[in-house]
Amino acid sequence: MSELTAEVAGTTPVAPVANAPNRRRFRDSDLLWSFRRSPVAVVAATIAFLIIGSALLAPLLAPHDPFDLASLSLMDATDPPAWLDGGNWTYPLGTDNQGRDVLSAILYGARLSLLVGVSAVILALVLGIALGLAAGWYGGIIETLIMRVADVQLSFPAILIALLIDGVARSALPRDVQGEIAIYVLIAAIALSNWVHYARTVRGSTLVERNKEYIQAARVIGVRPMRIVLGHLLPNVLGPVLVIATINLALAILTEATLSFLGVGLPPTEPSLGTLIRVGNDYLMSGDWWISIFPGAVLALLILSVNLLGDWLRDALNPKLR
Amino acid sequence: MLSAAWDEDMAERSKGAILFASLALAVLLSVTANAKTFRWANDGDSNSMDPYARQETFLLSFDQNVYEPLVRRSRAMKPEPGLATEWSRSEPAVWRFKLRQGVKFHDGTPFTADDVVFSYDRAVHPGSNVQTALATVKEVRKIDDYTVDIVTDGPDPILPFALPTVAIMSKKWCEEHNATRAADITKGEESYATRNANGTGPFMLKDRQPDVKTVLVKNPNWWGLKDEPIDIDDVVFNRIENAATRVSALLSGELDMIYTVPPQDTDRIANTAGMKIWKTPELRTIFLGMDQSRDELLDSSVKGKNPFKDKRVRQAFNQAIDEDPIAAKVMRGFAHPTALIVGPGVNGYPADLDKRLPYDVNGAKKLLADAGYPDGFEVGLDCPNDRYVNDEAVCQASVAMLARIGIKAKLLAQTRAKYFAKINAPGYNTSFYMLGWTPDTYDALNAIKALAVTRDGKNGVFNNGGYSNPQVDDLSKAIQVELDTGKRNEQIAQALKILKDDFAYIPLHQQVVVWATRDNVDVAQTGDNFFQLRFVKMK
Amino acid sequence: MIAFVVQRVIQGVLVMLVVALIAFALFNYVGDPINNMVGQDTSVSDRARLREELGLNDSFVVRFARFVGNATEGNFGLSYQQARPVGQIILEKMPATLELSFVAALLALLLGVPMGIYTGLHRHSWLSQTLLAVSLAGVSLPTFVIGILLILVFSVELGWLPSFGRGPVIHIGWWTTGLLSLDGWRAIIMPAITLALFQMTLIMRLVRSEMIEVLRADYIKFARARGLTSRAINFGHALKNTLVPVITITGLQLGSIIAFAIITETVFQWPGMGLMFIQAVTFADIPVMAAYLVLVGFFFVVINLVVDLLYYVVDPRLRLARERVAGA
Amino acid sequence: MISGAEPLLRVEHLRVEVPTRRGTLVAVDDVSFSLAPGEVLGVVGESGAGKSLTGAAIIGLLEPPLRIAGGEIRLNGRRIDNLPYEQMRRIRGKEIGAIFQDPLTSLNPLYTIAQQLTETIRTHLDLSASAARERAIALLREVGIAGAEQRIDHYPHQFSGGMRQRVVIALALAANPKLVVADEPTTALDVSVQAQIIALLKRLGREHGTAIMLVTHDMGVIAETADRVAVMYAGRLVEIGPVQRIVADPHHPYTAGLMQSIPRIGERRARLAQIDGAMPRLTEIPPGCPFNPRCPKVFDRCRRERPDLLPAPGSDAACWLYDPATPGSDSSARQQGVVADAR
Repeated sequence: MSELTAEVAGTTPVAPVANAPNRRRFRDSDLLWSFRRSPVAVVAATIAFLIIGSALLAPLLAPHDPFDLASLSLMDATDPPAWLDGGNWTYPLGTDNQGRDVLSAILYGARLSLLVGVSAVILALVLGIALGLAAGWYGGIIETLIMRVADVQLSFPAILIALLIDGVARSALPRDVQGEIAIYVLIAAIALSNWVHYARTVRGSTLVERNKEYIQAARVIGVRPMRIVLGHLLPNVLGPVLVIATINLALAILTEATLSFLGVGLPPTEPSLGTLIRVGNDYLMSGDWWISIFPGAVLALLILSVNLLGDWLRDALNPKLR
Repeated sequence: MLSAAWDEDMAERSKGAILFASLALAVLLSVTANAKTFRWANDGDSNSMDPYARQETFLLSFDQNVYEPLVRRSRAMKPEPGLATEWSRSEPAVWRFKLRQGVKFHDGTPFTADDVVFSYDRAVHPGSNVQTALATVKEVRKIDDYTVDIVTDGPDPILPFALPTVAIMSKKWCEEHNATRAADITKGEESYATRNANGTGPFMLKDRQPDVKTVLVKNPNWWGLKDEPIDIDDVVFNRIENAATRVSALLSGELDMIYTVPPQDTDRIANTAGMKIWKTPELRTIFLGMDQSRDELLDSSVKGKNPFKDKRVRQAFNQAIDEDPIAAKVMRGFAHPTALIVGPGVNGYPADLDKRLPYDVNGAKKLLADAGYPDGFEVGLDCPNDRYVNDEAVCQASVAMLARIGIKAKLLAQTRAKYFAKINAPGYNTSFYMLGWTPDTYDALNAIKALAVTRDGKNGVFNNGGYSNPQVDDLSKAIQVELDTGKRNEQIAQALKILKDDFAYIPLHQQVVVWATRDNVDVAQTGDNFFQLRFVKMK
Repeated sequence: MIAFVVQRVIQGVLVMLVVALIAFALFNYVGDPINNMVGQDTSVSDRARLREELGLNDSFVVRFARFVGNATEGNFGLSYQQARPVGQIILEKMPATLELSFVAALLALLLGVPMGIYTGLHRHSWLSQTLLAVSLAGVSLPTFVIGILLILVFSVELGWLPSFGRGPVIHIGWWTTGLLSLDGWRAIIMPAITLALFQMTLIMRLVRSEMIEVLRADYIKFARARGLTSRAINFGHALKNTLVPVITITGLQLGSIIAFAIITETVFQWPGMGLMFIQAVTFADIPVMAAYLVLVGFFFVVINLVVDLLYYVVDPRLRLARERVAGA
Repeated sequence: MISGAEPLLRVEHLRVEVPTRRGTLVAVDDVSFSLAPGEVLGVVGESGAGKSLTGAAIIGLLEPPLRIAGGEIRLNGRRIDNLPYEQMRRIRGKEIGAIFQDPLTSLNPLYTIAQQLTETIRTHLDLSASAARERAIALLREVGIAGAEQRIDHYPHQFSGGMRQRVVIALALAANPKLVVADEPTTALDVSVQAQIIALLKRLGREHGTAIMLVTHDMGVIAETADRVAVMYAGRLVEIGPVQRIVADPHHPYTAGLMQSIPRIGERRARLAQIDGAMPRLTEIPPGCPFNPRCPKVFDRCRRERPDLLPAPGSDAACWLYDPATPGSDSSARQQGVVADAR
């Protein structure tokens, strides 16, 4: 049936110039086409775009600057959202326990959370895939070494790793620089505690793919191993990794909040989305639900859309799933 | 005193002690159907049933339902007769105690002076953490079976104030179970007394799952039953560390009482049918401290000098922080603004001094300008985020207020183990910090000696800012030995006034003890957060 | 095969040693337990003496060596907080965590795999789309919020389930179990759901992704061409090939349940090792933390070994290769 | 065309379409042919000519969005192109067997050969497990696998490519189907094994009276195996007839071109003939005869009207050369010309 795929694929218009039977398809046009056709992807994309966009434009969109402490008025603390009694439109979604406008705090906080979450996931992905491929491809001592490092790594929850890195960083660096490194410590800590999932998954898939024909064929015709691994092997092991990556984004953002609790994360006066939720939790019982629920909802929507987009992208990109 | 008849009856039964205990339990179990079980929860747990394991409020409070000190505290937090019926100072440095007769330990062993001598000896040896309560005690002498003399190193007018911390244990029981020493972690020895108990108190230990659940049963032979009948039969204590879960457990009817209650949840509990909120000012005072010892602050933009050494800067800080909105909004009204480092209920508290300087942003800015910091400066503020009520939130509020006078305070909020490691001895590694203090002896001297006296390793241990004022040091020594209470209180007031005028600290507020119960429950709530089960009534 | 297992056990011990070494390097930064242990008025010198006697001033290598020395005799020292042997505390707390993790893992598998299969088979049905979206909610809401919401609904409002604790437990030797009583099960439902939600979503999506890929394979097309029933194809041929790669990923995920248990146990006051660990961190109770980390390290080594063994048992291609190598 | 008795398989005006962004494309256009019991029909053409799709349509395994848009497929006189899934499923394997190209991926790696064989047998034949196993072992022996008794419990990866294809054939014949659609059965095998598989197919066809629709682009295999040949180009049937006639005397210029490209023993020729240009994409099929851009004998009518299958001596060809109305249409003479001046 391989001929079938060729036939159907052949239907995609090839650039008029290249009339030769050139199998190079216009991926983007294909992508765009399947994107428009799936409503879920469109809705997810708009939500994600809205949240990420408004987070990046926080300084322009936010009615207040939650990080400018002088502007906070404690007397307005825990005001309910505007449409409820006791609320007013200067604070559309109400205020938190410090008098910070929840809407503005969400925008600024989302920016921080995205910065930390996304970079941590990317770092973890790169690290995990590299080590996973190395382990799966070379096997033997290298595989054992990497897998045992992974075991060691797994037994340390992110919290402890953060404490270690933070401690080392704080003692190694002069005091004034320490403020800036908080973000990098966070990203490193979260990434270091997550790369193992990717590494093991990639290794598992590499073991399976490694002895498949198309890899052996590439080997036979003398393609350089690195080229094989990255060019041929990687795309085929990306499936499950993408699944884990999109889900771990949520985990990364929430881990940042737990680390902030330990005094390792971002300063409490500049709360991230995760910290807003954590602090808000103390008010869930007291009826000031909006302090935690709105940021939680935004985070949930963000993760939802990112994951749905991830699903669609993985299906669209995977030629076998055409 | 107890009637003679009651004594003979006890004497016969003492032989089958273990049999007796199980018999009592069997009786109770069969009667459980309509027996009153009081179920309650706290965020902490008594880390050990050994009353000397740690000098920490909850452990002392919980264990003293099973064990009793010679001198206990009344509902008004004043010393009252416990296992000692009366005491007097036979010589300036000797206190004589008359012991209560006819008292039995839970296993039936009679209580005598030997137990007191043994207990005070055990309390000052390694493994015990309550030795500071007996810091001034030189020797404990048994005069006869029911009289004991305590000799102090120099006159100690407030020894009875310190004794409620040290409960009395049974010498025989400890020797039988080789628990003559509290568990000494450095030696790695475990002690039988950690998980088992044999006190003289109103309740007996029935089942102990550390950090999970502990069940106490009423002691049917408690010496105090006649004067103070105990309404409840057994007590089930659960540890629930998470505030939201703890409040839910109360609202769902699984518990009859909980504390601590987060201030922000009190409205919801109060408005729920069948629930009641109890509150009273706590002896704990929360304040901000400033490093006045170093020539250059560890964590500040100011180089070459220490701004906090300038009184005007300290005053500016004092007047820039408006305690009223903090008390009203952050603490939801559960805080009593204060200008001193001790609050009402503490012995020697001078109420007239307790007026804060007015909140004055412009005045503060002017002071800063006069001191040479027209556009303020940067300083690192250290705070705990899980030690005092809404501690991180109070810090954030203060940082926001300081920002209005140009002070850029970088807040570092950490969990308590890391926090205290940073700001406490030996390093005192902080420039600007939050601290809370409850005087163990309920006497102002304890606060002054710990917080304001010049640091010398023994005193001023928690003077993390390194405040040093010879006048205060002299006053502290005088108060230590002053026998005349009137004169002593005057000296305390004088010391506190110096601290206030010198702005040694930035006092914020006394916390308010908040408990929550079902409305059919009546409890005795005191400012020291000491919860005595014997006062609990359940309709 | 035996040689393989022995080799892995040796590696496991090595891993635990490394874990302990790193743990002690870490303990310089977890704060100072002394302040929590002694009374407020203890003098600075007494505090210094206690710190010296506890060996907190030694270099972490020395403390590591001492820890390993004692550990080999089964002595993990006393907990700073409870002044009780750490070994005893862990034995008390372990059953709670293992039972909770087991029930959560079961839940995650029993729900995750079938849902994964369904959404894999019927990719475009509306039920699949809703399942995919709803399951994501489980992942994106923080464990803490999910826990509290469950308590609010089922304990406070409806009063059906206890809001905290493990319910009555039955002692079997040193093991305590809550699974033999109705109240025990009522207590475990909510924590298990909270813990399982994240894993279930992950397992479902992995099974779905793998199932979709397998359904495109030639042997499935050939099976259809042979007129086999849909059931035989989907749940025989397709499912078996789907589960092989999923096993390793799931094995790993279930391992991380133990790490996840920390937050769930805190919310539901579940008396397990996770809660013990968090209390140890906030108290800087070093012996407890060290023992916990080494134990979790041991768990992961075992889980990874089991997963790798399972891999060979399930996939004949690897099994026969292994035997031939072993045999040759 | 072997006339007379109702053919085993009759395909009339089969039309397979696929909706794409650029409108619906016709992958198989108005194909009609029939297959008698025991007969081997070769279906040949370049890849993309629609031969595999025709096979898939017959088995009823067209994967969406491909669908049968017109025409009928009859097996033993009964229409099978519009049956509900369950009824079609019962036919597959029982009455129509299938053999795919790549033996390495056709067998489930996690099932033993025994499991896969007995499963298929018991799906269609009412046999007990042991009887099914007996039959499976017999099948394996029949397809030439030595030591079938032991090897039946092995896994696919323990067999060579050729042996696996034998197992695939055994599977295809498991329920004794009357028709087998083999889609490029030998393409993935090396030449020596190819010959064995071809010989095996022919033998089984004869012994079981199984008709075989052999889809391939290898004219050599067709010449050796098929009784009749159908040549497809751009989704259409351009010529169909007995293999000797087609090989010796191809009528349709495209068939002639194909014949030129087969190396023959004993023939000395520097370069094999090649047909210039490429088969048009489904989206760019020219009007008239689809082959006209590459056809050496093209004339204006070819570019305008689409030729139907016209009877030509010995075989039918869809080419205006054989339309009696075409002036000087001496089909045979013209045909000679085609062969001579093909480059």
